[in-house]
Order: sequence, then structure tokens, then C-alpha cells
Amino acid sequence: MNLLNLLALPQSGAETFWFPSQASTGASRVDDLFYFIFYVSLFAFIAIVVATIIFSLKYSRSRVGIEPEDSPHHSTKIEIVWSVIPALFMVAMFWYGFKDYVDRRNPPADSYQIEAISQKWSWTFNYPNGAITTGGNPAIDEGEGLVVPVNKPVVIRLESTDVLHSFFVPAFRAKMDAVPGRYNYVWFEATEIGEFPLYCAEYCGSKHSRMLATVKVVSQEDFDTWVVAAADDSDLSPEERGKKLFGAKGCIACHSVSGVAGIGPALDSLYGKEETLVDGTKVAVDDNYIRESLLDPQAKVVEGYANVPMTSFAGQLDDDDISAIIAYLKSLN
Amino acid sequence: MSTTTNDHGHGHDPNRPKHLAHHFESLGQQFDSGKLGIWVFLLTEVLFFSALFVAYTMYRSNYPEVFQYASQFLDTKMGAINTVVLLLSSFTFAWAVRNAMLGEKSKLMLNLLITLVCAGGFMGIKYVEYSHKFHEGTLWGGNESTIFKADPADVPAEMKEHSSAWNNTDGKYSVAVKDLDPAFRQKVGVFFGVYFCLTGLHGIHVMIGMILIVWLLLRTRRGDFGPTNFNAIDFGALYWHLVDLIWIFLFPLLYLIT
Amino acid sequence: MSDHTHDSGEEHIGHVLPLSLLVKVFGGLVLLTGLTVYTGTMDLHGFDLPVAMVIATCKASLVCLFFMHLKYDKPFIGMIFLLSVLFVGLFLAFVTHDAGQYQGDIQAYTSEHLGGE
Amino acid sequence: MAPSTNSLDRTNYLNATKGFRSWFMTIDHKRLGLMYLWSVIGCFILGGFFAMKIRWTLTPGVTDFMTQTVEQMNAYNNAFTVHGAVMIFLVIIPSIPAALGNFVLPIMLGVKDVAFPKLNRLSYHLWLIGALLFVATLFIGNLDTGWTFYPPYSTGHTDVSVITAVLGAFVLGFSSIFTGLNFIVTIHKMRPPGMTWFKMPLFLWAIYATAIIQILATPVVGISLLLLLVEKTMQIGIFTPALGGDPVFFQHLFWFYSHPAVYVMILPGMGVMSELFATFSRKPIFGYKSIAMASIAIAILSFIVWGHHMFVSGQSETMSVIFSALTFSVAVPSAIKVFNWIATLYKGSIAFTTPMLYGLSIIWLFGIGGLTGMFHSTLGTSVHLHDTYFVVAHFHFVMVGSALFGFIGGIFYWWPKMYGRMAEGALSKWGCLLSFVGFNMTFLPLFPAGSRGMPRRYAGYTEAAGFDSYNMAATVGAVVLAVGLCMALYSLIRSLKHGEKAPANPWGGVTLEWQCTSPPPEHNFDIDPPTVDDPYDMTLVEWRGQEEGFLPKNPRSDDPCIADIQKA
Repeated sequence: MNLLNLLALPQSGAETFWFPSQASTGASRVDDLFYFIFYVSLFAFIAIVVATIIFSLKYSRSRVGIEPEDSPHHSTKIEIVWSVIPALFMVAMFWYGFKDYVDRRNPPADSYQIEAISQKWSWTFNYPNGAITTGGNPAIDEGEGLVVPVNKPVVIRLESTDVLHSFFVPAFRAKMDAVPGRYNYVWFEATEIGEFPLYCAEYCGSKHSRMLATVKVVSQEDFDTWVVAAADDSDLSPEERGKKLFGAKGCIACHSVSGVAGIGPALDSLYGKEETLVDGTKVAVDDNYIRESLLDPQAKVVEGYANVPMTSFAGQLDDDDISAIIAYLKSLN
Repeated sequence: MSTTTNDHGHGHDPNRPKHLAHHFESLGQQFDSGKLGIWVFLLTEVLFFSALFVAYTMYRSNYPEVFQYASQFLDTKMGAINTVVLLLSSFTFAWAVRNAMLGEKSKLMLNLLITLVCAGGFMGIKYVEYSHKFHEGTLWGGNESTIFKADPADVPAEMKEHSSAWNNTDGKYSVAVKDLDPAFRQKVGVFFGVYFCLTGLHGIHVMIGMILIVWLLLRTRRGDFGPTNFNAIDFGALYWHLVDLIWIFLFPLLYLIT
Repeated sequence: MSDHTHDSGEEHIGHVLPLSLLVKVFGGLVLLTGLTVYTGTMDLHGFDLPVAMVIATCKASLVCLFFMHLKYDKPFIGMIFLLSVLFVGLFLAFVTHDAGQYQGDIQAYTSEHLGGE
Repeated sequence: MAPSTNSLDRTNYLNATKGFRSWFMTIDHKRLGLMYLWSVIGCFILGGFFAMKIRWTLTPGVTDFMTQTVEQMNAYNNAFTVHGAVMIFLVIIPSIPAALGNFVLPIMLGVKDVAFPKLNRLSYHLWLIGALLFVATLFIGNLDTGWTFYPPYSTGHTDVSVITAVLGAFVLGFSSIFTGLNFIVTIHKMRPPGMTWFKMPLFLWAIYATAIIQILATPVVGISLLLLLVEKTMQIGIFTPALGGDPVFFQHLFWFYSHPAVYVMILPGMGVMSELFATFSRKPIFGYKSIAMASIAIAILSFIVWGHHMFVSGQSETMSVIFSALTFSVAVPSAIKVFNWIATLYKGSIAFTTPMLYGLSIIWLFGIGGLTGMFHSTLGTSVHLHDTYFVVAHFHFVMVGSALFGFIGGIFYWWPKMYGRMAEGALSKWGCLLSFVGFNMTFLPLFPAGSRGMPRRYAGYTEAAGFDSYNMAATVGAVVLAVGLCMALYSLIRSLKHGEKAPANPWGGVTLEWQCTSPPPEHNFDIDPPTVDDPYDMTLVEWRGQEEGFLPKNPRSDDPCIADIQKA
């Protein structure tokens, strides 16, 4: 951190005193706007500092004596000047900020869409072809992270299974909250191949600071190969396939596997347990119960969840899929 | 807020009215200050309720059919009776202010008593309405045992689209929550959430008002109020009218959605 | 209050409203309540809410002007009250407009995640 | 005994009555002001303790990211929540209006007390209850929602300590409302003859503007918190999405109060600034009317900018654009004030007393705080900077560098009036200097940290993230800042015994509070009513030496004290 770099403008998208490297098409626009405001502010600030220092030295009581000479108490002309000039700069700031914002709220039509499901305290990314990835920060887990192609607009559809989270990639200057109960969208077009940190920027509980992930930008060819391979689950064990389906089919949106009930009951350490139903009867959680709950969710609703009916997965999951999910739930014990 | 003998000017005057607070110059200043104070307080009350009105407007504008449907579970007759009861209490309180200004102590007592009785009546009717809803289970979303019941005639055709299983039991259609279209049902829960918050908060204000009236009654009996000293009655009445005012809006907004 | 003319603020202490006026206002309020119940039972083709609100505002104005004697108070007091209504209106307009705009994102989510349909 | 305008040896409001009850149940605005002052200082120490805990956790090398336990993270989350909630609800919001405002406002108006003294006492008692609820929160659970209490985290995902905290904030809200109500009525109805609106000291304008916000905005947060409470305890689903509610709606309600609340914090600080700059430049404030009008403009405009807290929350595009534009509108009057203060220095006679040193610090700190605000009102940059340390640094420059420094400057300015003793000296000046340096060391590095992507409310950062050097600098700065603040506090406490006796008007102010003796008598003035003149015509008083301070050039003949001095 060299303080002399404070004033330096970015050189071809590289890291500067103020910013990480510019890795998306939006980044340079944000930075340009930032530097515009920065230089205007710096000028104003220096003017303030210089004026206070000069006045303090020149008109200190030890120098001018206790009674100052008479001077004007107001001047409409000068007051208008120093109201209007800042206002003009602000109009400019607003205008460019507004244009940039509108562009970044509206993804191009040909964008590649990825679903990002956030939960305490991790991300799951669903690709259109069924590929699923998670996390990606080496300090936290071994997930593959969010993999995106370079030079291609990517729109992320954000949802949350529990509390507010926020999708924040500093290198892309992109941020949007993931709000439970609705979708939010954020888009970017990566311009640089590499790995960039992805943070949760909205406080979400104990391990908020560990809700880290990585965005991996790869070339379009690499991406195409990767995404096909990632969706291919033929070599996976049933548990691993179940885990993938659990994310891909959106189960994780309501059912956490971390012991904390979300919209639906938590499903870890559930297999083999006994649950109380809305009508007071008890049922053992076994293969049949899980199968039934997937195909006809309203048949046996657990006490406390009458109000949040689950969608039936009949027709969406075949027998192999259901077995895989059962295997996965077993493995959570 | 005091009885007084005479008033001729400021602090060091031995003729200073004994209930003129030490920091005021005159009874007029004291009254004006109190008046401005109570109005500023009423303004904060308006903003206090505003958030709920905003919630109401926001949900109603986005889910008009839910509000239309859910409003049918409110008893218009009781709402209307309560409106009149509250209006009557406002009238007697306004009359009480007149009594206080004219120094009519016994009429003042009587009017305050009627106001108190009306307030009690309002809360009584509210209690009947509430207990009915708790009994029927028309409650906010968090309550799972909710079963909506309605007279067959009251169930609009479009409602049938939102639920599959209307049962005719005890001469009423009833539908268990789990059979309502879930998205729709959630919002019905929100309507009742807003309903209970709005009327509940209003009810709390009525109860505070009742305590206030009892206090005013006690002070009246003690002979505190007279032609130059009726500030407490006047300000209490202003508060009471505001409570009435809020109900004037709540009634059509909640009960009369067609 | 006639024998307290020395006090400059005295003329403000107490504007006594005639009883007949109070009765008339109360009568008007009850009538308007009846009217709003009556219009409430009719189908006014989308004008139900505006009509109900106009009637409620009339009732509120009666209460404010006479019961709360705003009509006889300094205009400043009325201004305070209007100011609060103005702020509520602003608040309401901003929030409702915003919620209306993003409602699509909520409904898209709900229809995909909540079973039933 | 030589005649003096210092009344420590006579009956004054401090020694008129004695005992716990005479203070706790007092309706004297001066005593209430002092009780607020010390209570606020106590809460500041509590909040400061948690600030140090935050800095300590984040200091590189103290906690290893890889081995940090959930308990440690929870403790950190609790620390930043309590720090924020205590500093905002219990320190900055009541600091200037309730503590200094209560003490100064009636005297500035030349009256004996505020309009509703008993309500004033109720405000203080409510404040105490609110404070106790907050303190109780510390023992009930691990409050970790952040001071914003966002649902659904606060309603469904954390423990019951939210309930006491929310109740505390609710009660404190009413304390704040009643204080505002009292000040509005006092200013409207009790100004002495001759004090027209435009002859009112600017501090009163600022307090008046603050009171407008307090009464209009605080009820909204009151009801929002109440709704949060019923939602948490009874599952009424207005905000919780699982029950059909809308969490973004809560943010609207919350910021409808909490953004104006920012101006509840800064406007009174600006009022203090205006007094300091006029008095210590011995010159009428430059552009009196535009400063006064700017206060009111800020108060009104502050209500229509709240959405800039929600640019990335899912607020609609249209509303974000509208809010961005409106936000800039509030920047203009703030800028006007800064320019006016600087212009006041021009051709003045500037005395570098402790309060003025705070005043000059604020010019720079508020300059930075205000200018960095523009990065947040500009949509394009705001999205990137949202919820990073850039925001944290920005609002600390405004809340601490301007509001809190204004509070401390105000304490030093009115201290002679409060206790009849001067707290002026090398110690207090070094305290100010160290605070200024320490503050900048703490928060300046956080600007680039934030713009480089350092998210806030994180209990730790990986080394690879590259934020360690910023955190190290901030921690060192925080220690310097703490030392500076302790020196300031020590110089105040020390002066109670050892400070020189203060004359009625040690600084040369011409607002009415400098006409009564120091400390004032029970009912504020020996003469009645006091003379009202232009509040910034400095030629009305002249310097009479260290002991007598400034005295009126044309004293009133019925002022016993001054007459005695002039005879002597």
C-alpha cells in the first residue's frame, strides 16, 4: 500500500490503490465514476483545508488582537455561487451514476442464466443443464465455485432459503441482495480469466464471515467442456448424486441440512427418526416415507409445517433419483 | 392544568395564579403551549399508525382479491355499531369540554361517564369480534389451525379457484388452510395480521383513553376544572377524537371491501 | 371567563361550541356512517374504495373542524396536522409504488416454490 | 469577597438542593441535562468497550481465521451489534439534543424551563428504562442482528435478546419524541419578547430542525419495531416471507426513520459548530439566514432520501433512481453550512481554545464525511461500495468525526456554564489533538479497504483477502483515539476540583446563556427578563481580563452582579 498511489488512475484494468483489478465490463465504468467524484471531492477538500489553515494562521487572536476589523456578514452573491457550483457537479454525478445503474440492472437479452441459491452460510449454483457447484473458497470448502465463461453476459438469479444474503464480487463491482421469498437478479460480463473472491455482503448470522466463495472465469471453450462434464453424474455414488439433486431440485431452498429449520424441516440426522404429524400421529422416517413425501407431500405433513405446503415432485424424479436422494439423506446421519 | 384565582403578569407577582406553572408568564401562554404540545403529540400518533396504513395499502394494492375475500370474515354489522358507539363517545367528550368551559360540573361528570361507558362498549364489541375470530380460526398466517368458514352465499366464485376442498359442515362452507391455494392463503394470513395489528393497536389506544377518562373523572370530582382551567379535559378530548378519527378510516378499509 | 379580561391570552382560553352545533355534527357523522355502510354493500365498479375514502374524509373533517375545534384554532395547528398527513401520504406513495414494481419478482418466486397450483 | 460573575460560592442550581431525590426527581432542565450528559458518557464508555473488542478481534494475528470458533464469531457479531445499537440509540441521538439541548435551550431563550418540565423528566426516566433494557440484553442472550434488526434474521433466526433490545429502542424512541415535542413547543411559545425567529441563536435553529425529525420520524420506527416484536413472538407475518410478508418492506419502514435519524445526530452538531465559529472568531456568523434555512431544509429533505440504503436490497429501479436524485438535494445545504463556517473565520479573531479546536477538526472531518457521502448517493458507485468498509468509514466520519466531536466541543464550550469551572488547558488540547489523529488513523485506511471490497460485519478475513494492513492501521488508530478521548474526559473531571473559576462569559458569546452567572441560579436568571439582542453582535461584550472574562459594554442597571463588578 503505497500512499503515493492514492491519486493514480488505473492502468489497463490493473489493481490500484482504490480498487481490485477490473474484471468485468461494468468495472471500468464504476471506477471512472469513482475517480470523477474522487477528484472533485479532493479539490473541494483541499480548498477547505487550505482555507481553514490560512485563515487560522492569518486571523489568529494572537496576531489580530481581540477585536477583529469589520467584515461582511453575508453576501448573497457568493452564497449563490457556492450553492450552485456544487449542485452542478452533483447533477453530473447523479446522471452518470443513474445511467450506469440502469445498465447494470438490465441484463442483455442473450445472457447466460445461472441460479444462485444462498443459505446460511454457503452458495449453491445451478446451471441450466443441471450442473451444480458450491462454494469454492479454498479456506472454506473444496467446492468448484461459480464458474462462468469470459466475455459473455451472465445473469445470476438470486434466491435465499433463510435470511438476507448478498452476492458481492468486488472485481466485477457487482452486488445484489438475495432476499428470501423472491428473486433478485445481478448480471456481469467477465473480461478477465482468473479467480475472484465472492463475498456475502449482507449480515446473515454466526458464520457470515465464512460465507465465502470464488468466481472462476474461464474461456468459453473450457466452460463448454466443463459444464457438460459437471452435469454428467454417471460416475457419482448414489449419495453424491442425491446431494446434487437435493441442490438442483431446489430442496435446499426450504430444507436445510445444518440442523436449523428453514421454511421446511431440517433434514440432517432425520433418517430413522420418528416425526409427529399435524394430526398428532407419529411416523418413522424411512425409505417409504421419504418416497411418499416427494411424490405426495400433503399426505403426511409434519407438525408445524401445515402452512407451508411442498410442491410434489411426481414426474420430476424417477426411481433412481429418489433412491439417490434417500441415500443422501441417510448419509447425513 | 390548574384552578386559578387571578392573573396579572409574571413571576414575582404575589397575585400570580397558584396553578400557573413557575416557568410560564400567563395562563394564556400555558394553554397555548399545552395545545401546541398535544397537537404535536397527535401528529406523532398519526405517524405511529402510518406504518400500518402503509402496510395495508401496499398489500391491498398488490393483492386486491385476497383483501376482498378475507374482508368477508369481518362482521360489518358489529363494525358499524362500533363506529356509532365511538362517534357517540366523541360527541359526549366534545360536550364535556363545553361543560368544563362553562363550569357545569355535574354535566361534565355525566358526559365523561357516558364517554367511558361507550369506550367500554366499544371494547366489549371488539372482544366479541376477536373471540369469534379466535374460535373460527380466522387468524394471521403464523397460526396453523386456521380453518376459514363462510356462509355459502359469501363465498365468491373466484374463491373456488383458490381452493379445491370446500366442505359443507354445520351449514357453512369451510376450508382447511391446507386446502387453500398456498400463495393465496399466505396473503390471507397477512390480511389478518394487518387487521389484528391495526385494530389491536387502536384498541390499546382506546384502553389508554379509558384510563385517561377515569383520571379526568377523579379530578372533576375533586373540583379541579373550571372556566379558566379545563386544559386537561380539552387535551384529553383531542386525544380521544384522534382515536375516533383513526377508527373512522379503519372501518371502511377493513370491513367494507367489496 | 368574563372576569379575566386582563390576561392577554385569555380570549384563546375556551371557545365554547354551542350544543346545537355539536348535536348537528354528531348527527352528520352518524348519517355518513350509514351512507358508507350502504355504499359498501353496492358494487360501484371499482369506485368502492374512492367513495368510501371520500366519505371517511368528510367524517374526519367534521371531527377535526368541530369536535377538535380546528376551525377556531390558530391556522398553524391545522398546518401541523396537514403536515403529518402529507408525510404519511409521501411515505405511502413511495413504498406502495416500490412494492408494486418489485411484486413480479415475489410472484415468480412464489409460484415456483409454493405447491398447490 | 470580590464581586464576581461566578456563583460557585453562592446558591446556584447545583447546590440549591441536595440528595439523590433532588436530582433524580428534579424537573430542572439543567439538572436533567447534566444527568443525560453523564448517562450518555457512561453509555459511550460501554459502546467504546465494544468498539475496542471489535478492533481487537480484527487485529491481524490475534484470531486466526482458520481456527476461529463459532463462539468467537458470535462474540464478534454481538460486539458490533451492541456497539452500533448503544452508540446510536443511547449515545449520539440523545447526546447533543437531550444533554446539551436540555441544559442550554431554555437559558438561550431566557426562560426558566422548557414548556413541559415534567414531561422532560419523563423523557429522562424513559431513557433510563431504555438504557436498562439494552444493558439487560447483554445478559439475556447474544444479540447479533446488527443495529438494523433486519428480518427475517431478527424474527426467526436468532435468540430472544432481540426482544429486549427492540423494546429498549422503542422506549428510547418515546424519550426522544417527548424531548423533541418539548423543544418545539418551548421554541414556539416561549421565546422572549424581541427574539424573533431570525434573532434566534443558530443552535436553537438546529435543535428545532432536529425536533421536527424526532417527532415525525421516531414514531415510525416505534411502530416498525413493535411489528417486529409481534412478528417474533406471535408469528404475525408482515415481514417474514415464509408467512407471506415482505422483508424489503421492513427496510422501508426502518430507514424512513433511521435515515432522518442520521440528521438527528448531525444537525445539533452543526448547531454547536455555528456557535463555536461565531464566538471564537469574535465575528457574526457568516450567512446566518442561509445556515438557519439550511437546517430546516435538511430536516425536511432528510425524509425523502431513505431509499439510498436500499439500492441493492431489491428496491425497484425507478425508486432507486428517484432516491439517488433526492439524496443529492440534501448534500447542498450541508455544503452551504461548511462554506459559511469557513467564511466566518475570514477576518475574524480566532481563539484556539479547546472547543474551537474541536470545531476546526470537524470542518475537516465533516468535509471528508460529507464528500464521501456523494459516492453513496451516486448509484453507479454506491452499488459497489454498499455494505463495505467504505460505508463504515463514511458514517464514522459523520457520526464520530462530526456529531461526537461536536458533542465534545459543545461540552467544553458550555462546561464553564455547567460547573462554573474552566476545563481549559494543555491536557484538554492534547486530548483533542490525539483524538483527531487517532480518529483519522482508524478510519482513513478503511476507505480504500472498503472500495477494494472489504465487506462489513465480518468476524475475520483470510490473509489472502489482503485486508490485514488496513486492519492493523485501524487498530493502532483506535488505541490513539481511545487515549485522546480518555484525556478529554479526564481533563473535564479534573477541572471539577482544580479548574479555574469561570466568569459568566469566559468566551465572549452574546447568546443569552452567557448573561447569567456560572453556574446559573436555580431559575436561570437573576434579572428578569434578560435583554434580547442580535445573538451574534460581538461588539455587545468586551474583554475584561482572565478573571472577569467578557462583560457587556452597556450593562443593565438592574443587574446586581455586573453593577458590583463595575463599581469595583
